[in-house]
Amino acid sequence: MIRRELIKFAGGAATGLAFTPLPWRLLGDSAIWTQNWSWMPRTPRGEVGEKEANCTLCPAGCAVKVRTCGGTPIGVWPRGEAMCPAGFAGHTLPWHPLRLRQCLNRGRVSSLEEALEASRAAAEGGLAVLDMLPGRTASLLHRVHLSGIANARYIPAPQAEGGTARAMARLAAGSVQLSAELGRAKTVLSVSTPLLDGWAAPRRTAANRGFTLWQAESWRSRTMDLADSRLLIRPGSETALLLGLARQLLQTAGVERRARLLQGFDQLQAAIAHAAPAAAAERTGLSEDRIAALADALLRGQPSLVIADGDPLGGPLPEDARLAAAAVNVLLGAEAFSTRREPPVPKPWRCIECTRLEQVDNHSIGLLIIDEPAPGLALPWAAIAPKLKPEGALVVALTWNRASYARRADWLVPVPVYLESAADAPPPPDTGSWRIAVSPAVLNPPEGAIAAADFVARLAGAEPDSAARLEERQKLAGEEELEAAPAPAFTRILPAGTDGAQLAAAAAANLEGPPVAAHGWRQASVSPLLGKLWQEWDLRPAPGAVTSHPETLRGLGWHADSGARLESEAGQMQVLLEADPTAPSGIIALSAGPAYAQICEAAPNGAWRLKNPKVVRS
Amino acid sequence: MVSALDRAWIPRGVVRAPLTRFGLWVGLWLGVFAVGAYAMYLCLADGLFHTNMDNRYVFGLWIFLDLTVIALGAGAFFTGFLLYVLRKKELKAVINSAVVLGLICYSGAMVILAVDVGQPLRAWFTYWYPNAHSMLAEVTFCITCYLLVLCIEYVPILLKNRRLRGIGGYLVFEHELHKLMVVFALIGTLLSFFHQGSLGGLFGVLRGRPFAFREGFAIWPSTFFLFILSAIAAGPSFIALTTWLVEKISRRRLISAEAYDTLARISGKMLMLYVLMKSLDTLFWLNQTAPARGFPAHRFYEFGNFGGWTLFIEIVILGLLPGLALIHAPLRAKRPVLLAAALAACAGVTLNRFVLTIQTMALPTLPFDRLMSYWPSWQEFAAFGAVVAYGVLVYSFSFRYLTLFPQERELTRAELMQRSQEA
Amino acid sequence: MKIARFLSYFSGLAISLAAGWTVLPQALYKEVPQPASFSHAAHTGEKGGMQCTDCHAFRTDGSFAGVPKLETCAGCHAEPVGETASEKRFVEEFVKKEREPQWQIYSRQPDNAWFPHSVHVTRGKLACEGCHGSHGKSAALPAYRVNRITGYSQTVMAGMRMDDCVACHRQRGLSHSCLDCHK
Amino acid sequence: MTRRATPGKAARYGMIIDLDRCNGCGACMIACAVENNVPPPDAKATPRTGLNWVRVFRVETATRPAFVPVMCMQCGDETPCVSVCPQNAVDVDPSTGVVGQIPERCLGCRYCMAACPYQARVFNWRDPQWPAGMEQALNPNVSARQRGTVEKCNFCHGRWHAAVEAAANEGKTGSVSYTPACVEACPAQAIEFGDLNDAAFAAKARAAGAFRLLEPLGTGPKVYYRTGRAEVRGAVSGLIEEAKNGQRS
Repeated sequence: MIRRELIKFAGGAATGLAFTPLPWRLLGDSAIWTQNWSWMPRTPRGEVGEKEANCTLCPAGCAVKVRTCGGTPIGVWPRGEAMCPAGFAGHTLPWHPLRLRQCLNRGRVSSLEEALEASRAAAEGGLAVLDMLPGRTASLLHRVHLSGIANARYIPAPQAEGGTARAMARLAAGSVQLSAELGRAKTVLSVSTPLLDGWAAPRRTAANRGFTLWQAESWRSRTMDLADSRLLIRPGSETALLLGLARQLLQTAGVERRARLLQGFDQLQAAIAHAAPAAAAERTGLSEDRIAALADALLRGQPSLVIADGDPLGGPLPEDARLAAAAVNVLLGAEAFSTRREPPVPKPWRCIECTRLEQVDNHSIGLLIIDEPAPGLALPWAAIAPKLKPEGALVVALTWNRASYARRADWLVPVPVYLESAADAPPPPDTGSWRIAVSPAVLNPPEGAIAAADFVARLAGAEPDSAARLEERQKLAGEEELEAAPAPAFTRILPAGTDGAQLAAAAAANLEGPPVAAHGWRQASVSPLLGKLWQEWDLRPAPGAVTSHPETLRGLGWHADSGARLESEAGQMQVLLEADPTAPSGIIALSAGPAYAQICEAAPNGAWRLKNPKVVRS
Repeated sequence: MVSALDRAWIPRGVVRAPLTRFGLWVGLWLGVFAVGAYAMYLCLADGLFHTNMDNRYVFGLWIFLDLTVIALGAGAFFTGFLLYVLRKKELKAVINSAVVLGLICYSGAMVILAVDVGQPLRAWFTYWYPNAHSMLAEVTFCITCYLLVLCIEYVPILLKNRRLRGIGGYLVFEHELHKLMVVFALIGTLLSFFHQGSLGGLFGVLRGRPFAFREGFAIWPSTFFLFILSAIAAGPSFIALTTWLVEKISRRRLISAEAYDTLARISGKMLMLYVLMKSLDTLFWLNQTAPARGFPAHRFYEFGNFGGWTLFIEIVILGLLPGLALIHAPLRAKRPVLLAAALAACAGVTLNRFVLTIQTMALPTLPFDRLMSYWPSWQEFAAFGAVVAYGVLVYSFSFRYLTLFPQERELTRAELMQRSQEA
Repeated sequence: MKIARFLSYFSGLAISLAAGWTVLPQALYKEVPQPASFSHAAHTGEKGGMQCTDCHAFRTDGSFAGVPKLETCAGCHAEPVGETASEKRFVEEFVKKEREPQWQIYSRQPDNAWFPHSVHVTRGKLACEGCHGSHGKSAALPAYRVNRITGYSQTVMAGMRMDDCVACHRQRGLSHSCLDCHK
Repeated sequence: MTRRATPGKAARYGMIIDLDRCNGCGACMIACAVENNVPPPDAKATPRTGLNWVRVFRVETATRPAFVPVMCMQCGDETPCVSVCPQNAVDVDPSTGVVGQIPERCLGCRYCMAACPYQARVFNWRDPQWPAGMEQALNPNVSARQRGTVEKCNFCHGRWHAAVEAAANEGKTGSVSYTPACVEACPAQAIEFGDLNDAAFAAKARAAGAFRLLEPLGTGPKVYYRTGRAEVRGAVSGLIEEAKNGQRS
């Protein structure tokens, strides 16, 4: 009986509720709630402003404007010029998930003072600063401050960029700095260099680039896709191609006459003697006619130039390939090269000389300071490690992130990143005309971050004043009159370093191990947003992707579409194996990323290589 | 106590399985339901990434099964129509069962839909801000209304229960309601017609998808009418199949051979009509509609597994053959033939729904795009399992405690008498 | 049919109707205190003589700055101007300590709504009171009540909803599409 | 680059994309994501579940590959997605011609995605998430979308709003002009944005070598493509005749 009454009561209550606003309000409010979930981010509110800046994430130093809301950057947009995809996500770098925000001593949270103290103690064993992005004002300041410390060295990272120009400078008498000016070239041969994808400033390589591009490479890179003529060569045959090309060029009357004026012509000729057309064709996999056509195009489309720098993350090309490219440039007259004028240095700054990494004695560094200001810079650890003292050497990484040197360095010290402090970009590789591309400080750096130059200054007992010094230099640059850079008289250049026998041997050398074409997009690690290009779409290869022809993968016993570990003698990295029927067979294209630098070694000829690589399924 | 209660609710004159066995049966399906409920929770609380659907396969397993289930549930309205409007008395034997099946299919489909959309809390927007041009709005309205009709149709079956009819007033109410059944059957038929059609129209109107797009009559593409036809063709077959299945599981005879024959005959006739119309439509589409929109017919059938065989199987093997078997009286008199043909008819409708949902999603429209495959995640299977389990449970309880097959009592009595005579 | 048989039914009906119309809608909201007390009336009107835009200013780019920051208040109230205790407290607690008061904003619109003040005020010449009512004449800040489910203030939920925008736009023949106001 | 539209006088915004200029760098995709607060990919995101309002397809041809940016085509005739939405979450703005997708109204049924032949619509399969702190860098002119809703390109309507607001501030009742993010971002200047009611721009869109994607479908896209390469037109346009010509060349 009671149960029945209760049911009636409940029935009445339910009927009543339907005639009150409550159920309808609940229905409406719950729907509005789905539009206002507490875990959804709120967009910022505040005044929207704009600041002029330059992107300092790479040497291109593109002119940008930074949009801000309430003082926080909310976007970077081009200021008249072109920008690369990474530039548009550059303002998110301060919040990168891998961003280093505290001093870490072997994983333990520590303080800047402690890091300085430990560094001072270790500096007595011989101090060296390894600059991963040379050419900035901060790089100059390192040299200024190091001049106050005994037995200190400044080591610029041997960059992939400018490799050909540097090889030419080495051929040249004196210490002239050279620069390949894409803007002046009509025909360009790029040998295994990502010429249109990160090598030069985006504004030069976009549409209407103004030159005809021949791309010689062993896999279908993005530059290869965009090139006017594509030369798919066998891996490691760059030197053979260039020497074969030189031989073709020499058969042309005018060229030979010019070449005969060269001192050291005999050596070059000796090298070329081994590069018979048939041999070059066989090594490269191209037909003799194709090489002849290339030579013809380079001669007809003057000014023409050859770039053989290699990939910034896959490593430079071997020294002999760079020298051979330099020789070809000389034969072509090198009209698109100009002497490079470095941005000015205030007179009172006393800088110590640069020491090349290969000039550093083994076991001679007691304290190594690595300055890694921007994402995507890489140098094989195997090239650095032998230089350290076997015992008691201390490695301090002044770095933006907790990934790249975290396993190697004893101390990780956070530095301000792009837009967190005034900084400048190093001079770009593709032009001899210079400018100082400065980005101002828009955001505050995290508590405990210190500019790398200021860290070294404090080590030297000097005032940390990098911001003021940059301003000083900027002011000086504004006052300097720019002079037209004269084209050097290359016909008088002596190819002193050209050892014909060595070149010939390199051209004929056998390859070791599976042919790995390592490549990388340096800007890939600027922001997780860039994952849209490879994770949420397949426009670019994902970092760590190994792409190969299905047959080739099968031949190696590797299984496509599976995660795996790539192991070498130096270490291991996670890779994803992908089969691509359009890929050239016999090649393994590895989208390297900075992780690659941790597992490869620097060969005596300067190229990076994997020693005994293995793929292990994970 | 429990078993006494159980006995008190079981209709008079029928035999039901022991309570323990029924309990085991219910427990089994409750288990299936629980797993599916967890999967549904994941999708609702966490997001639809738990499914394997993606920006290409925006509709996955669920929509395909929704469409199938609703097509098969069409037996409910069509039987009601035949019984109450066209006065086919022999169908009284299955009408209650058909109503319960319909209720299960439609309510299950609604539940699945609620999980399948990204923002179920906003589902009522469709009623408040409807887009009159949208087939989906039409579907939503018709299905909700029809579900309401099915609930009303279910009430008399429920109230006829031995315990409930004891309560004063309920019997009167039931009686009054029953008199109105003709009206509800008509309303139900109308609503069903529209939403079956709109479900077909759902894909037929996709003018951006030449594989699905059909021209038609007024605002309705031809698939609108084909869906109605195929649903009413498969509906009676499905009722025959389920009744047979219930007979096997419960080990009882539930309906007479006549009833089977009627169901099969109707199904067969409708199927033949459907096959004819479908063939004409297909020919027109392949030769006229699709090429006019820049898609020559062969382009649809040059992708991997989706060859022309789907078309052949759908129309000939699972349409024409069972149709012929079902309209031929001597053939359908053989129970295995009848059942096989009914099964084939249901499978044909299922394949048709598959082609229209999954294959439409799979075929690329952009000339530089490629075919992609899709396999549902366990959550999708489990969620569907939950709906099946829910259906089995509702049906099991209805079968045990309500009178779903009015002929059962008679058939049982005859069987008992026969057995006692034999003894 | 005796009424008594349905007594429990009707009592249930009456109770839920009463509760549903009075208590429960109120229970949907919770009150959040403002960080400090403030009298618009003391600033505007004859006594204060200030205009709305003196504090609720437009920025140079035309965007509306909304509730003023502490520096605007501190411009006049670096030291107490009057003698009220609440002003004194405000100066001590916020101005002196340079602590930005976290005002609850009655008319804050959802993130997905785009309401440009410049279009409505600068170009449309609408008066502040048209939407904000007599808020500018209030002697004390009314209670800030926030909907427990939606998270929006009662002011927005009661008179500044989409329907209210749409009604006004329709009246003026200005509505085009959703994207007019949604961002 | 940017054409003018007069409020009161309806505009029909459109784009012309030069496929011979596009170098497939992806700047438009990133700039779009930054402008429109599209979250970075989740750890498990794939090209099939990803959120991209514009996607650059790499299309193999008989010669070298072409890159084809595909965004919402803002279809003008018989817009396929508008008529299917059950609750009016999609509409065409008569004053701009932009097809609007309102996530707040969206039920997440994805019917519009099935209807779109260009696959320009994407679904929020999960809650959007930004790395800690990065939400400070969101664009204030565009709100973030919840999971379970559909989103797509709307020709950067946040920028249109900003332009309208700025114009109102200056007391202008005349014209507003704006540039979508991808147009501003493209380093090759491959994308041109303008008003198709403007005779000069419309003529450009109809010039020789210009075409629209899947034109026979009759959806009336307002995004035009152009290329001087027959093989690209053959591989991209979806026109049978063009495809044959492309193979011949």
